[in-house]
Amino acid sequence: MIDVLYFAWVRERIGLPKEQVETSAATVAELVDELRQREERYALAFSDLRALRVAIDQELTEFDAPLAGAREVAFFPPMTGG
Amino acid sequence: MIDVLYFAWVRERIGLPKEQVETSAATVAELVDELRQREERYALAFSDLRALRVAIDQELTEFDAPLAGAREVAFFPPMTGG
Amino acid sequence: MTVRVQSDEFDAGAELNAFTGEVAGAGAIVSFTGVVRDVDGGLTAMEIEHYPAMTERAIAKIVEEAQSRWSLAGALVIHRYGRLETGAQIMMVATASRHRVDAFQAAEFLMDYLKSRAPFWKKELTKDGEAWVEARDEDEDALGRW
Amino acid sequence: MTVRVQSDEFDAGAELNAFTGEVAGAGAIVSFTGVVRDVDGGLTAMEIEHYPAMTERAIAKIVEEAQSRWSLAGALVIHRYGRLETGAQIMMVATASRHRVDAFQAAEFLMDYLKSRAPFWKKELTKDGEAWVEARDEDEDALGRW
Repeated sequence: MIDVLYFAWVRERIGLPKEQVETSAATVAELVDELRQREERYALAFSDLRALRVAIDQELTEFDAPLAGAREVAFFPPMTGG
Repeated sequence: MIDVLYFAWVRERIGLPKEQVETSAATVAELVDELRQREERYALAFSDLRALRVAIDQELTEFDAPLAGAREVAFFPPMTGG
Repeated sequence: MTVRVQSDEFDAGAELNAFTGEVAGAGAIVSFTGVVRDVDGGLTAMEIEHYPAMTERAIAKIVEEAQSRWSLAGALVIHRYGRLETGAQIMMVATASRHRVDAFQAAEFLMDYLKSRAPFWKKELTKDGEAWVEARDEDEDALGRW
Repeated sequence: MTVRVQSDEFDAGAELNAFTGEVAGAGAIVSFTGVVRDVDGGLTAMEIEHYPAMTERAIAKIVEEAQSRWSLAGALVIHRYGRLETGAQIMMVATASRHRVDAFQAAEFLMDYLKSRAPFWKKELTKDGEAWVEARDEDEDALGRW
């Protein structure tokens, strides 16, 4: 089980900020593929990965990063702080 | 008659902040030459023009600037504001 | 190094004075304050979302990177989240160093990285509705200079 | 534009807040504060001489140049003269703009020009005596980037 978090418009499109996901995905990209299969709202949120960023256990990473040992994966648009 | 002002170590070397000078010098450089003739302290203050800056009527200028119409000439080292 | 992530308002002037008092010996202090501006005449407020578990850590990492690049006597980052009305202060950065160039560069570095690498997302609320602020290519490009 | 040349102390935080209040609409505010630092452990005070008839005018000209180069919502320069103890604030600059890059660049430009083109001269007073601060080549060189 892994905690999956969504922020900003990713959160709005999927309709929830956080959920627990049972997955055997080896990488973030594989997890995204599993989520896309679930429902239209996931497919919509993940339709363009170039518009998304991902963090594993609160560290920015890439979509090909391995999920082994990860407790928390977060998806969000490019950040707009400052 | 022209007001001649000195600042910082130029003022200290010459020993006064301001004086009135009767001159027919055509340029700042000619005025400097006249002052140098006066006394050792002037010769010392004006020994290296590269270490000095000059303003005519409160505007920075060059040593070859004409003095015609000038009311106030100021000599000082490179500025160290900020 | 001080990093604060909060929904409360802050007093930029009081923060600047407190920071200046803490970095005795530094000759140069630079601050940046970001304010909610009414971009097109229709903005009523801004809503800032963040990723609480990650935010302070991500900012601390950015500040550490700045400290490794420049000789700093101190660095301060305050960033708000939640609803902010037009004219409200969003965030501030302050840096202190012996030399002005270091203080300026470190402050600009912090701002560039906070823009694109700290987990905040801004939504603009206008009379006509709401819209997430899109990241600008030039903000991403700005990282290239460091 | 506000330019103040004074021997009195000033409150940088209060000045920053007042400035921020005046430039409503600007999203980015940058400030620089210069402080008398004890360079080698022996400084007791600094004495700043200036050229009263020229100072405000020279600074105003520098600020006007900054305003012509960047889109500024406001600019503030305060510079002190006279005797300043270690730790005292010497001067401050603040700039406001819609964009952070403009505010930063204008503040750095103002600092670079105030260093080398505003008629101030600093003398350091130490236990061993006094010495005029020499202009540094790098301060003159800094003007080359603008």
